[in-house]
Amino acid sequence: MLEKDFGEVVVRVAGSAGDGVASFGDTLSKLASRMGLGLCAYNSYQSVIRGGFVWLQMKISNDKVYTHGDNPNILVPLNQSEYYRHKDSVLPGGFIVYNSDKVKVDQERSDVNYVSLSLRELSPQHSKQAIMQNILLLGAVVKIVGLDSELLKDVIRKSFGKKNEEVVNANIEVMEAGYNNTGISYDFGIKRQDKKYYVITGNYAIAAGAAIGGCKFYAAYPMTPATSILHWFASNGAKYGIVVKQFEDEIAVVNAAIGAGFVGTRAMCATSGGGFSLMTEAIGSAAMTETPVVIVNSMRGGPSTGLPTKTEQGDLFQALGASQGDYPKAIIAPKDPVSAFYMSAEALNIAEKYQIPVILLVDFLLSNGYYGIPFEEIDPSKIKIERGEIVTTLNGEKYLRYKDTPTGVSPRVLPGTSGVCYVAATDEHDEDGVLISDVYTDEKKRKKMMEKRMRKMEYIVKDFGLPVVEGDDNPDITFVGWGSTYGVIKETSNILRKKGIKVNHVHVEYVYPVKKEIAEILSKYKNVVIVENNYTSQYSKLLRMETGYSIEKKILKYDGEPFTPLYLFEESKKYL
Amino acid sequence: MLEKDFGEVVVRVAGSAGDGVASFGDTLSKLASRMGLGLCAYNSYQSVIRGGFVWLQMKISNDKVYTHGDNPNILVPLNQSEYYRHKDSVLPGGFIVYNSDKVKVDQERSDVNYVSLSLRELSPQHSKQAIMQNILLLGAVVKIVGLDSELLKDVIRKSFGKKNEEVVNANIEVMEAGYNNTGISYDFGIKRQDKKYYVITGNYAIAAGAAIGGCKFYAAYPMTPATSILHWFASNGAKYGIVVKQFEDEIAVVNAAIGAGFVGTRAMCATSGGGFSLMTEAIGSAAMTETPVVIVNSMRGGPSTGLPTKTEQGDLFQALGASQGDYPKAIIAPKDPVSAFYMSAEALNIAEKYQIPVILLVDFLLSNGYYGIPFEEIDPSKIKIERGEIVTTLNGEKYLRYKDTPTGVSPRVLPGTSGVCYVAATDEHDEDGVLISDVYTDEKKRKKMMEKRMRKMEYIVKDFGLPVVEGDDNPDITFVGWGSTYGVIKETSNILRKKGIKVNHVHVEYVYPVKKEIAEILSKYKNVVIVENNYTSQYSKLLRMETGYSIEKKILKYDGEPFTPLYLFEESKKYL
Amino acid sequence: MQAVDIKNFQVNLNPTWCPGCGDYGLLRGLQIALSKLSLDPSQVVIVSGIGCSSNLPHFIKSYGYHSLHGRALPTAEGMKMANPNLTVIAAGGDGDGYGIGVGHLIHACKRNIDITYLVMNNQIYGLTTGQTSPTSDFGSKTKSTPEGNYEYSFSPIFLAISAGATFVARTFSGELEHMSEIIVKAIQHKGFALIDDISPCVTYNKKNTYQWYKERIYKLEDVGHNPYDLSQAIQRSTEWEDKIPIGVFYINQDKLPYDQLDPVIRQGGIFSKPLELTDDQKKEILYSFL
Amino acid sequence: MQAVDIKNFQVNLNPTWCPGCGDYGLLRGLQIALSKLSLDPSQVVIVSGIGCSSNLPHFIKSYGYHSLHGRALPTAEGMKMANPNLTVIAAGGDGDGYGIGVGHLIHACKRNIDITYLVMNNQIYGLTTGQTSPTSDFGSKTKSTPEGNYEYSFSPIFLAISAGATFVARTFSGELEHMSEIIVKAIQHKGFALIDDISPCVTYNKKNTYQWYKERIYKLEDVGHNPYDLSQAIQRSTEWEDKIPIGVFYINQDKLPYDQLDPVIRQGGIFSKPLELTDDQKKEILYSFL
Ligand SMILES: Cc1ncc(C[n+]2csc(CCOP(=O)(O)OP(=O)(O)O)c2C)c(N)n1
Ligand SMILES: Cc1ncc(C[n+]2csc(CCOP(=O)(O)OP(=O)(O)O)c2C)c(N)n1
Ligand code: SF4
Ligand code: SF4
Ligand SMILES: [Mg+2]
Ligand SMILES: [Mg+2]
Repeated sequence: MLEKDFGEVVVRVAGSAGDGVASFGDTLSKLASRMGLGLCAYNSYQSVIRGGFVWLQMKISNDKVYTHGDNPNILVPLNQSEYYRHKDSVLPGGFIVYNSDKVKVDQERSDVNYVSLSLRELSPQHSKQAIMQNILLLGAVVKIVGLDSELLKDVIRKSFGKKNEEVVNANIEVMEAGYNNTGISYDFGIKRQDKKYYVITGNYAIAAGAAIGGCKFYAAYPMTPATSILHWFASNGAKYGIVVKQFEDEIAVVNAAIGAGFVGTRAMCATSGGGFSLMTEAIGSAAMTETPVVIVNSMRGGPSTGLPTKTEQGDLFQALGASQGDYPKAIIAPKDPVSAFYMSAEALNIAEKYQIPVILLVDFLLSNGYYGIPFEEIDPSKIKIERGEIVTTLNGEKYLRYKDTPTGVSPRVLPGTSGVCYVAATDEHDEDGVLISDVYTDEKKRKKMMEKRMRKMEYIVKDFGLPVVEGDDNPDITFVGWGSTYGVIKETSNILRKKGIKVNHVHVEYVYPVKKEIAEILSKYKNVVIVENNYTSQYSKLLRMETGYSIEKKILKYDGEPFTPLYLFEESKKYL
Repeated sequence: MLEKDFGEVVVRVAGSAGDGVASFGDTLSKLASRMGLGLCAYNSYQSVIRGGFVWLQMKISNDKVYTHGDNPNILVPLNQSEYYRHKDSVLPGGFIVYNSDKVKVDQERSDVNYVSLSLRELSPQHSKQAIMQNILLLGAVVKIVGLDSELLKDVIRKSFGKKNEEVVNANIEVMEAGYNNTGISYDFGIKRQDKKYYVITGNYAIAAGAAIGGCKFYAAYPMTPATSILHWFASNGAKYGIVVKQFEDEIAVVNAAIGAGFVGTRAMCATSGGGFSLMTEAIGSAAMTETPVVIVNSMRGGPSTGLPTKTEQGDLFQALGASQGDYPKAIIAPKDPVSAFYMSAEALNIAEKYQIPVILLVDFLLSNGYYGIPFEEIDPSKIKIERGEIVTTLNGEKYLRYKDTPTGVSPRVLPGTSGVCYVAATDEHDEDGVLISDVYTDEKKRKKMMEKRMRKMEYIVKDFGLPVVEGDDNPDITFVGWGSTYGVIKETSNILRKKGIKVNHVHVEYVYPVKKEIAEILSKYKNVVIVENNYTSQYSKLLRMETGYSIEKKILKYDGEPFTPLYLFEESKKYL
Repeated sequence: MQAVDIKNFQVNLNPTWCPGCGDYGLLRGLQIALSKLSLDPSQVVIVSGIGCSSNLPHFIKSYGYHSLHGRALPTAEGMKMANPNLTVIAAGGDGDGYGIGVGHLIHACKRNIDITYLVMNNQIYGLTTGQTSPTSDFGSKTKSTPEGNYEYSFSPIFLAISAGATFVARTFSGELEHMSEIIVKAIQHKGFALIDDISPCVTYNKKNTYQWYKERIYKLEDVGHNPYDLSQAIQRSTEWEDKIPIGVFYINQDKLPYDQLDPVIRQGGIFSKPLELTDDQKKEILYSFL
Repeated sequence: MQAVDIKNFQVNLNPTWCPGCGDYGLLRGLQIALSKLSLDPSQVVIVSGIGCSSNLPHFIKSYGYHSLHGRALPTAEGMKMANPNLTVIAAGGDGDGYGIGVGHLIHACKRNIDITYLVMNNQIYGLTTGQTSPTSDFGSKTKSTPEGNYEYSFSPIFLAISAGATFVARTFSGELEHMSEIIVKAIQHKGFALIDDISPCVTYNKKNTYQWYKERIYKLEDVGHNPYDLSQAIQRSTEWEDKIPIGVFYINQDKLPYDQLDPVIRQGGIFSKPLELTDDQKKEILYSFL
């Protein structure tokens, strides 16, 4: 018996970089979503271009899926070493599907089914193209799970396009060889559903949300795991009138984005921790000149170059401590691709409304994971562009760029507006923009300007939403998470519930400034456990520092890989 | 009657940049210290080279002095506008000493004494050299206070050196004209003392401490308020075999220091917040490659370019959040120049012993203030160079650069040592230095290496000293401070004591990792007030986040100028 | 040229520079040039870094952005890309532009973006009270090199040409008419223009004084220099100690500026377009994820 | 030259580069050069940045420091200044050295510090899966410029010469003997040496392939090039699309390296000296504050 829920299946494909692990996943995800199935995939790859140990795991289900699951029902090892590395992970009753030209099976397990296919035998004319084994084995998987092979042909046709008829035919041929020569199948309960899904990564959701949210300037310097945002904009920007530019480094990136923001454009840029380090000086400067800018930081395993292709939530304090001095900023961390879509646009709104830098904090897992998102959950009409106060005509009154107002926000006049001129400076300045650092630092003026800027924080925090609170009343355990751990906490909660445990889940997306209500909410529960993908439990530190509320129970992971439901389930036992 | 303690006097000289305010202070400080008097001076200058409103204030006393005091007994306005700006600050019974060629006295106060001298009349041959008014007025001040004019001649001779006999004579002449034509004096109770003082700024103390502490590589890019450390090393380095280099930017600076540290030199660099931002990426990298490096951050008014020549303690969170990910580091903040001297050397020891980046956090006030330090408080023999474990010969066993040890510290072999070769990488690596990020990120190895590095923190915190605790039993009020506020809290405490209030003072110098004992110490007191020169009370946040201990009562200042005793006294009333 | 009144570019604030500072010259030369060009101050943005020289935007009427040390160029590039209708001028010191910011300079030259960059070169770090800069002469005694500078200086002119700048000139703060003419040409030039302005620091650079420069300076136009000839330009660019040429070293009109190559910027930039996409565009984006 | 066994520089770890990657060539060429020079591996430090090419130190026996993206040079400079007895070699990619790190390159050239810098130039960002680099040709289609690169590429050779480098050469990963001879000369050269190695990326650069290069490459020594002549060097440095010269472009022996000018480094550096000052020195320091 498979230890899995009926109606879902977990497939793992493992190989080396260059073996086509990602495209195997890509094709499978397209097939699944076109069958109306939910899915979630995680690609555990390495920081080399060829070689290295790579595996991709996808959970496919009749319903929406939140994580890539734990141990697989089906393993597809693309070479010998990956066979050894992963064979023990397969659940009892599961399948190991392999190309016998490349993988020799030994140390056989008696509790799994071996499905052996030979590319050389089944499709001699294509056996020279190593990559063809993937489609062969995919055909077998489709057969085992009972997915729709006709639809798969369609997907293949779409992928390779009309121009490559020969390639399309070859792929279909080999796929069918795999499909037809697999004599075994299993009823996972997977059935075509009448649902529509987008298949999207967190990064694409950010890009799409920003584009729809009015981003018109995107600057970047490539850095994993943020790079695919650049790729999206580079391929799509021109269509939507978005200037897209790769600069010489992250310092140029963020300063250019600030320049673009200063002249009145909605500007965004993205990087990971190392590049973010280089951006910090300018982030503080945007707060000082009160220029809107959005910086996406997609976190990876740290410190330093660290684990470039692994996940971690270790950069919260970096975001918090970015640049010298006290200044207003916002840090938000979407919990999944749907949130990423909306919050990316919201970040642009917050930035313009409050004229501050906004940091959108995501991580490798969310950025590069593939998620099936039900159609109705992404509604572009919900995105409203809010620019804050922009003055275009002045009725003779003297314009003060940094007017001291009750909210701390001073209406903007954009450069190019005639009849007005001002200078925005990173030095301390008075309401009119004139420096107070050079001739005489009037202490009262300085105090006023500092308070004006910091006052924004009171209003931002009011705009912020409360955390997501889900689950049972009178919970035996309360999980607290932030960012990408939402899915795994949700699935783990369900596992626990099946064991009769009452669980609730408080998930924070609006990270900084901290809403004091979070502490109030948590203090109602008796057994609060924080779940973080880092070593020092950065969020619980932030919460304690801002509210005094302590979370003493912690489940932390910092080995590069994301949490999985069973892992979290096991870890949570110590608090039950 | 002067509201000052007997045995001390406060002199303020005010002018524009270029008027020679600093050299007036310099000469006076030399005279005072040679008379065995204590002193402390603060130079409130602006971020322009000429013009701007500059004032320097010095407190001189029969005893050691901790701050530059509040309102002056004697004001020396060097021009008309500064006369107006400062005249009301003079204490009743005090003196305004001016050159009547440049300053016209009106809006006269009846409670102060006006001492008018004319350079043109008294020394017509030097009246073209505007700068000569300073020595004239200094002569007058010396007369009023009853300082030793013969000694002052000596100081003048030393300052200008033998080569400039003409200049020396001119200065002595004019000084005597001022001295002899001042018909008034006052018994401040200042008397020659049988004490020896160094006159030193915080920055010079850092430089001297580092040089004596074995620093052999100093790199920098100029940035106020850290620049004078570079100037000290540039003038003195070669004598002591120290390589001193100004690089093209702060990124080069810190990476070069790391490179120097890697090959086995003790390396230091210094900057302020903006430059520190640029250094953060490399700071994390030093932790990852386990390379010792010391970074001095002298804080100034922020955010961004902010107030380049003003003081603030606003960069604590920047230091804390420097670079991505979790990694070991130490942050220490000397309380005065004596501490700066020892802690600068200690920073080099910590860095080498634990193979980590160490951040020495000071601020404008401490960096550039002049302090008279009693001779016996600075004892170079107390500085011991501790390098941690360095292996020079291997007995055939395989050397593991990143050996997992109980303390997390792995003995170093320095490049150039024959028979060994290894690679230090900013990517995650195993004990032997081989990357684990590229081919296969073994989760167990990663976890082990992360824990190895972070384990150092447990030992560092044990090495750290407890905070300074001074004052009365059963205090009515307990002040908590860190860094440069030590002096002002000490003086304020004495003012309060004179009013019959029991005060104690807990001062933190070892900032991070946080010693939990600090919370225990504080929780014994009933009325705890934190004093910080920043907006958000960064230290109390850090303390709460690390220990859960909350300080609710705060006295914060963020207007660019440092606390003064009376200011702090007034502010503390709300908690009494 | 039909000039507007120079008053259009004057503000009610005295520069904070030392009396005699060369930066007064550049300020004046720039004001003359902008008035010669009859520009509307509200269509001009001047972006600077940090340094004495970088305080310039405060002393001239136009929009201004006083950015970070070394970061004037990328900030200016973002502005130009977002709103190419603006006349974008970057300004700063030699430390700012050739020291910490030289990477951006190289790439701005390479990118050939239509910005005029004015470097007030005083061969010293002024605002930080006198340390070595990348253009400090070999052997110069400064606060950071009290025994003399052990680095050879480079020629920013040579460097900019090698990186691909299409208009490279030198001016002198003691020659305003000459300077303003060159600034006019630089602003009119379509592409990246570097002007290395010799702007003496009277307070901290006691070697390279007005006098020192005056003894050495000559005009390229007086010696029949052809700015369209790369090898002539390079040869002149390395002249220093004995003779110092001012004028236009190099012009290259073969390369299009970045802002005319990029398909979005070319269309007048994004500034004038509505931020919101059409419903069809939104759908297209989402459907690409099906 | 009396060469030691190349095995001295080999390690028990297979490079992680794609089969056919040009970086194998440079690795081999460097190993040959080091063995020709009979160096002791423990007296060599190789410092790299981040990129496919920057993984090199792991595949060669010597001390190594795999630093940050773009920061190989300043790290290497700190090492050389602290211990000038070491042979310090910096290595990395075109993105690393000419993109994010170009400011350091310019200043290292200017400083003329005795380091050999090997840039594996594949005209692409390899490790991040194929974006435009500063040497990507105009019009190149990459992941960040799917419609073609709108920037003109620059010549790193030209740039380094203009910044003051005293040894500037180009090698090709397909010509190992030629390469290793040039690396030998570069290491022997006293001063900063840049070697721009053409090192094809077989995975992401589909334009500039081995074939493409082979059709264009010629050797400077075959055409009688005089590397001591600046103007010849510059002229050759700008050749590309049609003909690509390899060999030594430029040598300047008139400038002393930084490490021989600085009074402390010149004396064999600080490395060999005791850290502790004498009691007299300590007193002298403190008495200066009296
Ligand atoms: C990141 C950073 N590092 C250092 C400084 C300090 N700083 C301010 S101006 C300046 C150099 C000024 O020299 P230059 O650019 O030549 O301008 P000048 O004052 O000579 O006109 C420096 C180093 C800074 N503001 N920011
Ligand atoms: C500060 C920073 N920004 C970005 C990156 C991501 N990154 C890693 S390698 C690389 C570029 C590699 O290109 P190149 O230097 O040409 O080396 P190649 O891989 O082509 O050999 C980039 C951008 C990084 N590691 N650090
Ligand atoms: S210090 Fe030099 S550059 Fe700065 S304002 Fe004065 S003269 Fe000008
Ligand atoms: S991606 Fe290119 S540069 Fe990187 S290893 Fe492969 S061939 Fe070499
Ligand atoms: Mg300068
Ligand atoms: Mg490359």
